[in-house]
Amino acid sequence: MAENEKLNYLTHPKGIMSWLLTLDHKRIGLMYLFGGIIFFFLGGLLALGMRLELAAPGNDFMSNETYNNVYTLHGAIMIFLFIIPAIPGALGNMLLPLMLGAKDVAFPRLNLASFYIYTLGALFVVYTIIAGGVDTGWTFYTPYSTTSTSNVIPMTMGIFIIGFSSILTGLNFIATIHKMRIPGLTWYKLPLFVWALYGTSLVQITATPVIAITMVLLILERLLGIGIFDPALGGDPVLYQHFFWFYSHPAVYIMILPAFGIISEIIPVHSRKKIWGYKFIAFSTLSIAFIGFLVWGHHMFTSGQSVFSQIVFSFITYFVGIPTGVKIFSWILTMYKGQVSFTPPMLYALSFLFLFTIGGLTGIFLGAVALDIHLHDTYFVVAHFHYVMQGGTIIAFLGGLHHWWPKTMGAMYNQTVASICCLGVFLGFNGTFFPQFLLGLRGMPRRYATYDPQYAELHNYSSFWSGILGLSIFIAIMNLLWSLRKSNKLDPGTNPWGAMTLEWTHTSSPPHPHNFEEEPVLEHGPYDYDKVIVEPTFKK
Amino acid sequence: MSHDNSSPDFLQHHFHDVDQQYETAKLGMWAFILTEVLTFGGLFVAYVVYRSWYPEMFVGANLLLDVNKGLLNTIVLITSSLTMVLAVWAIQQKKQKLSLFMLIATFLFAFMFLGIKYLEYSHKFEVGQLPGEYYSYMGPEVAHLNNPHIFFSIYFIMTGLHGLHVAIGMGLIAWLIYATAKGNLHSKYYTPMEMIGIFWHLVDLIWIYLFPLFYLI
Amino acid sequence: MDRLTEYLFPKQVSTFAADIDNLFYFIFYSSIALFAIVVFGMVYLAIKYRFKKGDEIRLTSSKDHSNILESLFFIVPLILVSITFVWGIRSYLKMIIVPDDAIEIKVTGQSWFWTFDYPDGGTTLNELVVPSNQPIKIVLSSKDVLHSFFIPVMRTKMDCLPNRYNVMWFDAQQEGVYDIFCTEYCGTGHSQMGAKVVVMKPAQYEAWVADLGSDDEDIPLDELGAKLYTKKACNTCHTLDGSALVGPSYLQTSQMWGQERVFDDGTSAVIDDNYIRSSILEPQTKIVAGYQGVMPTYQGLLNDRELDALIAFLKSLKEDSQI
Amino acid sequence: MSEHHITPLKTYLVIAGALFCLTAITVWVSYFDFGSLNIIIAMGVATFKATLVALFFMHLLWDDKKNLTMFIMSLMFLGIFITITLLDTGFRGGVNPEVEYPINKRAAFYDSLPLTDTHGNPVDEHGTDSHEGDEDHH
Repeated sequence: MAENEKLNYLTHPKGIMSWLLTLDHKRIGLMYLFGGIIFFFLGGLLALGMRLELAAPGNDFMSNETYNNVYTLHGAIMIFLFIIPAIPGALGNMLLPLMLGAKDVAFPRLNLASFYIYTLGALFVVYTIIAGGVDTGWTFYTPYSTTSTSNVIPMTMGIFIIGFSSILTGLNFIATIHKMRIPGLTWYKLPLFVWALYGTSLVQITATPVIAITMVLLILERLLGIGIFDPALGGDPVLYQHFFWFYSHPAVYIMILPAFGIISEIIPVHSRKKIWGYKFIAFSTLSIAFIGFLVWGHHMFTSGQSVFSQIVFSFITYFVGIPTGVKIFSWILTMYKGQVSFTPPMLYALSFLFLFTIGGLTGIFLGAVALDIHLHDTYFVVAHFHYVMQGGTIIAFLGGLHHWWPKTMGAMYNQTVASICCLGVFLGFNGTFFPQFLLGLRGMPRRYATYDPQYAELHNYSSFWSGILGLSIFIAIMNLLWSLRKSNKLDPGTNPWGAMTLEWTHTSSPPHPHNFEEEPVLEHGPYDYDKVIVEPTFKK
Repeated sequence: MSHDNSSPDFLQHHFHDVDQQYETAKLGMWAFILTEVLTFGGLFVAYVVYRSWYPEMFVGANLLLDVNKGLLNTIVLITSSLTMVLAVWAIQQKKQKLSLFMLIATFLFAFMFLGIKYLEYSHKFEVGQLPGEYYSYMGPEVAHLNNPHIFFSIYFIMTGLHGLHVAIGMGLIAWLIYATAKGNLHSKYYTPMEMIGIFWHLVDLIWIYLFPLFYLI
Repeated sequence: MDRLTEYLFPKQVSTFAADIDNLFYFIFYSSIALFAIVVFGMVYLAIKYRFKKGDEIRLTSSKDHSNILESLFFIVPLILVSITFVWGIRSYLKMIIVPDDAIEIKVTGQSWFWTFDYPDGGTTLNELVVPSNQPIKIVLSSKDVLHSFFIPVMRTKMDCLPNRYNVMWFDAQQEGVYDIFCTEYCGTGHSQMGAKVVVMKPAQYEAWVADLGSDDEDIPLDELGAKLYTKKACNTCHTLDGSALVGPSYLQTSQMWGQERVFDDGTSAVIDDNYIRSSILEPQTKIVAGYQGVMPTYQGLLNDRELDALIAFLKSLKEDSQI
Repeated sequence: MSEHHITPLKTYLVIAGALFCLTAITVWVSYFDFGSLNIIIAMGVATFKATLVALFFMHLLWDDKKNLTMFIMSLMFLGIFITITLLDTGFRGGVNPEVEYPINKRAAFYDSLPLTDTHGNPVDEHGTDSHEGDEDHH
């Protein structure tokens, strides 16, 4: 293809105001991406600070107070400002209407409002940092959070506000998926990423209001001493944990379901093969989203909740595992008799399968009540949820970013550098977090600024590899940005991977400001690699 | 309505037709109602749990609330729901003026609701039936009960959040009055009125539960 | 297995530790099998069906389901997790149903030390002494925020809630000194909130209990103070080498003896016996500038002689003193 | 496509009338004590009223069933939240009875609260006039 002189959303219309007041879902998606990446780096730096402190047993790098602030902010920023908004907010916004053949999401103004609400919440978090941080842990367990002298109120206000952003995105996507599809695009012809976003959105609108009201109650507990969560006033701290985890467990699915969606897109495209078990993957998304609401108590196995609930929660927990397991097998079998290319997105997808499987399997250990009592609040849990959140969601996010980067930006990155970074992320990640499973088994508690010398060797090892992990992610993202330089711009063409969904087949890269020059007509399903040949427009 | 092929000015560019726009707005509204129900839901859980822990205290403390004011407010709110639904009905029938009248009536009823609430609250403030640590009322009805401040915490938070919704609803209805008076809303396009109507009925619906939970049982 | 257990886990001291480790191994080996299938399948399929240089892009297979494989993926994990669930619950019930002949010890968590109250009236701080081969019932509570009482060698832990009791138990099979950790985040001193559990032979324990509280009478004051400094967990927050931890170092206070100390409300006072005494008993009234007022009161935890001993110990500190 | 459903005026008036009647019934019933049935009756009436509001005033009866599904879903999740939380809070003492209740059933700040009369004014119970104070509210 020659110089791309077509109208595209990046350059039309021009001017800073046209970005700040844009109603275009693609620009809003990019702004989310920008915000998310900033907080990703901030959270990452905090993580490296923690690893530096933990490289040796004593207080060598920071004091206890500093460490407590750092780990709280690392958790809160990564979860509320990066992982939860990143995939739905950035990739979801960018791609959902394109995949549906729509001109925009259902409520473009609400979409922009949602971004600014996110920004406002982020400002509260930034204020918290400037004002001296907060030291309660991202879980804000009472009564510590009601008595701590740090900035609990601005932080919880920030989370309360970001919650609304999440709700608005969710309801926007639900209305969009129901009502904005082009004629002929029936539910079973939707790309699986759309199904994943649908499940995510349902969880967002159902669970997020509960964290909002929980944060309100926590703030009121601090201001008025309402006595609902504070035991000194007749309240019950375990009830707080129920409220908190009723949101925060489903929130795990807000984080991981979109990642499943991305993997379900990447693997068939780069294997040039029809996806294995389409309906199963689609419905398991919804069933995981639903069962996710019934299992929050497995975060509370040592809290002193009733024995009855321990048993019920442990029982239901296993029902999340089974559909997830079948999903993993489906992704692997998708490669069967395909044509697998080891492109950077595919490498990320394969890393995802490896890491997420470990994350999922270690969840089985934690679901068994008797064993969880030993492992609860140790590094085993830390390693487990990093394998799920980072090994799962962030790896999938990076894979998705590499997969849709040419579509979004109209530029192809250096694939060799990207592949090497993927390897670096994979090795660095395992080096950092695998030792933490061993630490946990040996009884090393989490949230410790200093620790017993018997754990020093493994901690030291973990800290070393965290540097490599951080560096690899940094270079991977720099590599993407480097591709935007005019002098070395590689034109990927409209459809560099030879994909079949509407965002690849019916619009240019980067897309037209109104998405499609004319309304697309559906010619084939999203994964019909057995029926139609689509030539990739980019060859190495 | 879709026989109107030239696209009307209230149709946004990304929709095919008026019906799609209307249905989409409605689905979005119901998704929002779902989040509202769960927001109040958290508080209902707190109510149920504490009621199960302190059954006598709840029965004792609700006697301190003024049933008459609660009943009056229930009647006011149901009436306002009726006037709201009639406002939508009237605009469907092209009765612009009647619709406007009904909206104003709804607004006034909402105002009346908050007025009665104010009287109720100010009495509670006077006698020290306040939420949480600020609670100081130790009258003979409750002096022997454990932790009545929790009842009042939940009472003030739930009715307070409900009152906030009434106030937001009043703002929205005020805007509807303006838009209807200007003629922006008419029998072909009254989506905002219907959506705000749904919101208003939700406010009514929640009160239908709050009234017996706090005043009667 | 034994060497692996030694590598992976702390010692198995309680009666139920081996059972829990075996549950771990059951899940561990099942997981390794499943993981091996996933990784092998993934690598094999990816390499076998890779797109080679010179290959033509072609239509690929339309195979997208296999009833046998899918039911296998469903049934095998279902069987494994069912076993895990039942095993997990059976072992769990053993961990919470306390034997009738258990000795009851009250454990109270407080920022940031543990208090142990024995059935016959004695109290220790940060050192739990129990007889071996005897069920011990632990009744947990907290004075301020949440703590969690974790003994890795016993494979058990439980949260301490303020204003509520929680119960756990164990039966130690091997004498020795083992770690106790706080595993519920509780603020600045969380990582220092450790303690030891000392498991003794029953006869030794009897002697120890009889001795409890009576052994401090005839030691010189400053030596008793030095003992109390660790025993009463002062060392969690106050160092002896001049460096600041949660609270000011004893050495610094000792060096400033007789001088003015400035508090965070702008007032100041001379450091003397009375000041130290009131700082221990009413720590919240005067907070040294630059520190947070987080110290709990020791009212009731120290008698007069013990207070004098701590003061004498503090006064005796020199630059080079070591404990 | 179809015209929007227009409900006859009469329906609205009948529903409003029913709502007023049900309110009256629930208040009247509250003056009798049926023991534990009190809650069930009150909640039953409230649910019936809420159903009328949702189906008629909020038009769910005539709407796209997706909207009704959305509404029912919200109630279902609320039900899950309440039920599962009660599984804990209602059964704490199941195995070890000492964990069932808080150690102090009454918050500490009540110890310093003086008794008051029905207007919230403190009644001095220790002074010489304590008897008068007692008589005041008997």
